[in-house]
Amino acid sequence: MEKHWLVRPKTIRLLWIVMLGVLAVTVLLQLGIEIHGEFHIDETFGFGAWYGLGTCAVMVIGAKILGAVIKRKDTYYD
Amino acid sequence: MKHHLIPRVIAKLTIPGILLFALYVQFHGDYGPGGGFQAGVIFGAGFILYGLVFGLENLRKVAPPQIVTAFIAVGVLLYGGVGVVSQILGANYLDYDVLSAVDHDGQHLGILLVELGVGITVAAVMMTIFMTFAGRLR
Amino acid sequence: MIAQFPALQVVIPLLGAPLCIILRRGALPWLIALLVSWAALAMAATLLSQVADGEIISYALGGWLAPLGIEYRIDTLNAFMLLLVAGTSSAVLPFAYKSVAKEIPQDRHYLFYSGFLLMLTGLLGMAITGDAFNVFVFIEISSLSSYAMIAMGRDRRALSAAFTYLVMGTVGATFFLIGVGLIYAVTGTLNMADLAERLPPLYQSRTVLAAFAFISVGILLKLALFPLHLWLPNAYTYAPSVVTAFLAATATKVAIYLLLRFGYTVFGAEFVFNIVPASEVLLTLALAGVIIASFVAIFQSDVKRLLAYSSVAQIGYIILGISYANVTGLTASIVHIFNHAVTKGALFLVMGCVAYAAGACRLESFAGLGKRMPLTMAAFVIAGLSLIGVPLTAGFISKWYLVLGAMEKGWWPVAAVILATSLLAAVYVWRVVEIAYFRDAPADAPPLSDPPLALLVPTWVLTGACVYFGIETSLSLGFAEQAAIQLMGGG
Amino acid sequence: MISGLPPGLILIAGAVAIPFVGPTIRKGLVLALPVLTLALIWGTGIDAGTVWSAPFMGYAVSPVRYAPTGMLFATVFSIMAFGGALFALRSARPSEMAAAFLYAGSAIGVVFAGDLITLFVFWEIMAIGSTMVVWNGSSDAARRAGLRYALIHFFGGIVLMIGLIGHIEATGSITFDVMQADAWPRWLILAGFLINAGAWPLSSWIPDAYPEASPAGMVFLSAFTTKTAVFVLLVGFPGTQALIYVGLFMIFYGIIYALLENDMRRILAYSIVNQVGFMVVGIGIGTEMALNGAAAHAFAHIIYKGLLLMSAGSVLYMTGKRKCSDLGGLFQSMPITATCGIIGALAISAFPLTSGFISKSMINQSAADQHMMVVWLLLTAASAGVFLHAGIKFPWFVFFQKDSGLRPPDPPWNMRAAMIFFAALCLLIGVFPQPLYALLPAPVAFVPYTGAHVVGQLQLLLFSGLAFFLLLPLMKRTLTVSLDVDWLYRRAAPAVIAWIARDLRELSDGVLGGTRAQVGSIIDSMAHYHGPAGLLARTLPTGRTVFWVLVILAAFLVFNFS
Repeated sequence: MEKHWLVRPKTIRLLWIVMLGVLAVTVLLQLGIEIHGEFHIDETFGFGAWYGLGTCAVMVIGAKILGAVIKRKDTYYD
Repeated sequence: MKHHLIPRVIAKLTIPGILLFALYVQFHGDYGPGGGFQAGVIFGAGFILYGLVFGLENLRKVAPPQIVTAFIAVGVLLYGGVGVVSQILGANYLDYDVLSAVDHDGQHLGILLVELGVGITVAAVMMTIFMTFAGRLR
Repeated sequence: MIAQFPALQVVIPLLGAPLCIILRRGALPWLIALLVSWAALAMAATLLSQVADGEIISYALGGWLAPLGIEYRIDTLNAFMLLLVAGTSSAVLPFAYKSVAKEIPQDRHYLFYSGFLLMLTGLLGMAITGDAFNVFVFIEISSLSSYAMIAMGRDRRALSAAFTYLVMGTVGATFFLIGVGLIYAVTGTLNMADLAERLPPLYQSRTVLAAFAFISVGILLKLALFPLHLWLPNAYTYAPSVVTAFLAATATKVAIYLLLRFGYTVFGAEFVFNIVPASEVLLTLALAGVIIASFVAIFQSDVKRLLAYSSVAQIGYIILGISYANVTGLTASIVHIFNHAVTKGALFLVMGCVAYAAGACRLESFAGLGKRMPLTMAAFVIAGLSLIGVPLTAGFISKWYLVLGAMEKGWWPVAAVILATSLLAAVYVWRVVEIAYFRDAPADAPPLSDPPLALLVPTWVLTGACVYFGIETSLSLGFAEQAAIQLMGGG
Repeated sequence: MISGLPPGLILIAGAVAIPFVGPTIRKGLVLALPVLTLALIWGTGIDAGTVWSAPFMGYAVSPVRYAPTGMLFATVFSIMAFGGALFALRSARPSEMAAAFLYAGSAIGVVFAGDLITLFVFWEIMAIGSTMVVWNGSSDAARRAGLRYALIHFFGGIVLMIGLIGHIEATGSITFDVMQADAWPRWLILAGFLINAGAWPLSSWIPDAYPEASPAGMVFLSAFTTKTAVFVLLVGFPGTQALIYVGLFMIFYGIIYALLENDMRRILAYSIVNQVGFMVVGIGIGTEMALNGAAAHAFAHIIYKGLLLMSAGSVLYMTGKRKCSDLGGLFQSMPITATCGIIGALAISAFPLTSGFISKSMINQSAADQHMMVVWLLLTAASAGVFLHAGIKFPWFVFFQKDSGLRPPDPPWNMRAAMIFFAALCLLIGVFPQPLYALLPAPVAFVPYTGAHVVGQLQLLLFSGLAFFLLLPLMKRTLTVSLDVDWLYRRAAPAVIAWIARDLRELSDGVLGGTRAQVGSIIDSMAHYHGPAGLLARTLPTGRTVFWVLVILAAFLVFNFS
């Protein structure tokens, strides 16, 4: 059986390229649009981008560390 | 007790007296010492004596248990009924004054009937108790 | 005619009892009992409507005026109790016809109904009379007949249950009598209203203190306050279904009425709560009773017994309200007397239905009943919710007022206990529901279905009442409040 | 006349009727009643105010009070009841449908309650209804989780009731209005509300009980309990500062636990806590815009969370599997389910052109307006986190990731229709927010679609997505559960009691047994005292009673004479 077109490696590579392109566009768009934040930090260039990437990394890694402590086999309560 | 002639004769002689005395205590109760309760006990004692001497079987023939239990009820009904009659006549429960035109007579009549009710019930209860206990033994 | 109702209220059941013995054929005794009870209910309702505006009816028996003669004295509380007792008997008697036919041999039916009416007479008499000694007479009438009624249960253990009850009941009644004798010795009167006037100057008298101790312990035994409740579980478990329903709804409740009457009217709130440590004693026993009996109920394996222990706990709630010694607490107690009577009446009728169909009320015999006896179990669930105190049921109203009363005193730990123990109630009700709805009947179980309408209708009438009195509270709460104010006002 | 009817009663009456009617009528009924409710609400209109009062327990209760916030919640509850009923049309048993309608009806009852007593009455009925919905998951696990759920809600009810009675006793008023959390009755009321909102530490009932319900059951469960809690907080405690911190904790608690979770419906359950956290923060900020935002977010959330759970429910219904580690690649055979699930996921992540975008932005903006920088930063981080745990994680692991080999078709027509209906609503609200703004309690001067806002949000979300795929190796699904506060009452408390009980018993029993044996031993020792043959329940000789009689008599006498 042939793989669904969406999961073929070729498509996936294309998707990565498109995605990185879109990411670049969203950041570059900020050159044309002036952002008026309430605080200084949110007026930095590409705030959403670096803040989103950074906090997500923190959350995932934090969850990973916490998980090491609180994860149990899923039959724990049975 | 079939062979004990003397108790049988004496019982036969005294039982009418006991019953008569019971009636005296009953009806004289509102003038002298006595009343329904005592009379009932004495009346019942007469029957119990009969039962002791002549046996439970004979007592049951003379005083069938069903009728005796019914008399318990009849006595209570008489007692309560007098009260209800006085209510029907417009007075409070057990207020005898209204039972006759003259207050005094009303009191007399009322007490007589109520005591009769008490007497009947007590006598019947005594007999029932005796028959129940005597019957248990067999 | 209506003026004679106070006497007729007691006399008609009293005369009905012998009538049952004379007319003992077939269904006649049942019919007599039913008609008598309905008549009593009608009279109680009339009396309640007469005292609704705070008036007090006094009726002198035999025309002898108080304090010489025996007085029947009816205020809101009396009338409310009369309505409760007559109402419950009127609701359970229709149920009795089929249930008694199944549980008691045919040749004893007339005795059963006669005894039932005597029990009714005694309870009505206790609730109506204004004479302390007369109370004792009615206690004996009701107790003796209830011993006999309990002994009629199918199970042989009913005999020993009745005997235990007899011994303990007699101890209670005797204590009561000793107390009445003591106050008679110092006051020379037995009329309650008269006593209320003569006792205050004697408050420091040791005789009066001793009298109070004897009377209250005697009554506490009759009302089955923990730890004096030991007669109750067996008596309720082994008595015939109808008797259990009737006794559970009324007997202990009338005893509680006596406690209120003697506490507030005869001795007076001032004496009971300021001179004697009644509040502390009652509070301690009530809390212990509520907690321990609820726990015990959780672990019962017979549902009738489970409900009996729950009754002990519920009596604890009622006494708790009394121990607050404020109007709200008293209202809570009185309204819970009523609401619990309705609720437990319904639950024990459900037990009657189960016993009729399945023969036993053991927990395991409830397996699969949710599907096999849907209407019966639905009634159990609704009445059970009322027992827990879920909103829109009668039990909620009582719980609310109990907590409100505790808050007024600033006793919020007590409020927390009340609510926490309703979680325990949820657990023991849940145990039954779980087995009925979530466990399938064993494969070899005989087919079962809902009992005939003659049983279902009375059950659902009381179940409906659990909901009705949870929504329309003017009857229960209105009268309870009025009675509480009358009591506190020294009425 | 009919307009005076408490609107919730329509659904409750339906709940009573449902078990007694045939299947055809039932289907018509469950679809018609929510519409009827909606018609009644809007036919009566907001001007009706307090429609009537009645005496109850000596208070004048007003069971029907029309107010803007109530109308908003009742509207979305009716829509939800309709969508849920449509989704459940064929799969739900009559008892489940009845329970769900009782639940939905009482939730609507709460939002129209004009006084605290009516509120409490419906509050408790809601607890019963929802418990019944959980039980209709009809597995043993559902039964046990349902009992835990019921006990927690009864406990919450107790806390609330003590608080209410204390409040009523102190103020003499039963009106349900803005309260200040300044004395313990009000603190208790707040606590009672928060328990239903799923606030930590009593939050674990959500992931514990909800996923045990049936596929359709959880759709209903996700909507009402927590959102009525949001409603009462909104009306009762706006601007209570403590709520900001409670809400923030809920947000991150939800994200972290959802990230660790393997069961797709438990992921969504944690995400309920997370989303309610946003609303609670909004209520805590308490400005007009923040409250508007909280209300709007509740509205939007009910719909997209319903949609997500319908999508998850369809997967469960068609495959019987609920663990991410068992699923994957389903987009190929369930395109409609996958598409709708993705729309729901985008909405929950507040992607532009979806409903979440317009509602969550209001809360964030209000934090900025109040110059709460830390709060704003945390909320922004949380928005990224939502995209991480719900926006990508859920669809990715269920519909894509590895190919599980499962090829189930899309679910039956009614489920598809319900999903499409809700997906359309998510998009409609996102594109045309004006009708939703019109429903909000206060006038709205907020414009969501500014270039700067859209760009900022896109940056945030897309780079979160990047982070997700970059860190994917760290998020490998494992067959695990995560310990939570419920460990305390599911494990620790029984073990401690068992440990004490064991010490009380003979040393020979001291050998460490399995937990089951330990729990058994508590029950044994309890039963030892309380059981049928126990000390406290045994049929004691009459002598024992006489002993107690004497003790009590002596107590009276001794106290009297001393």
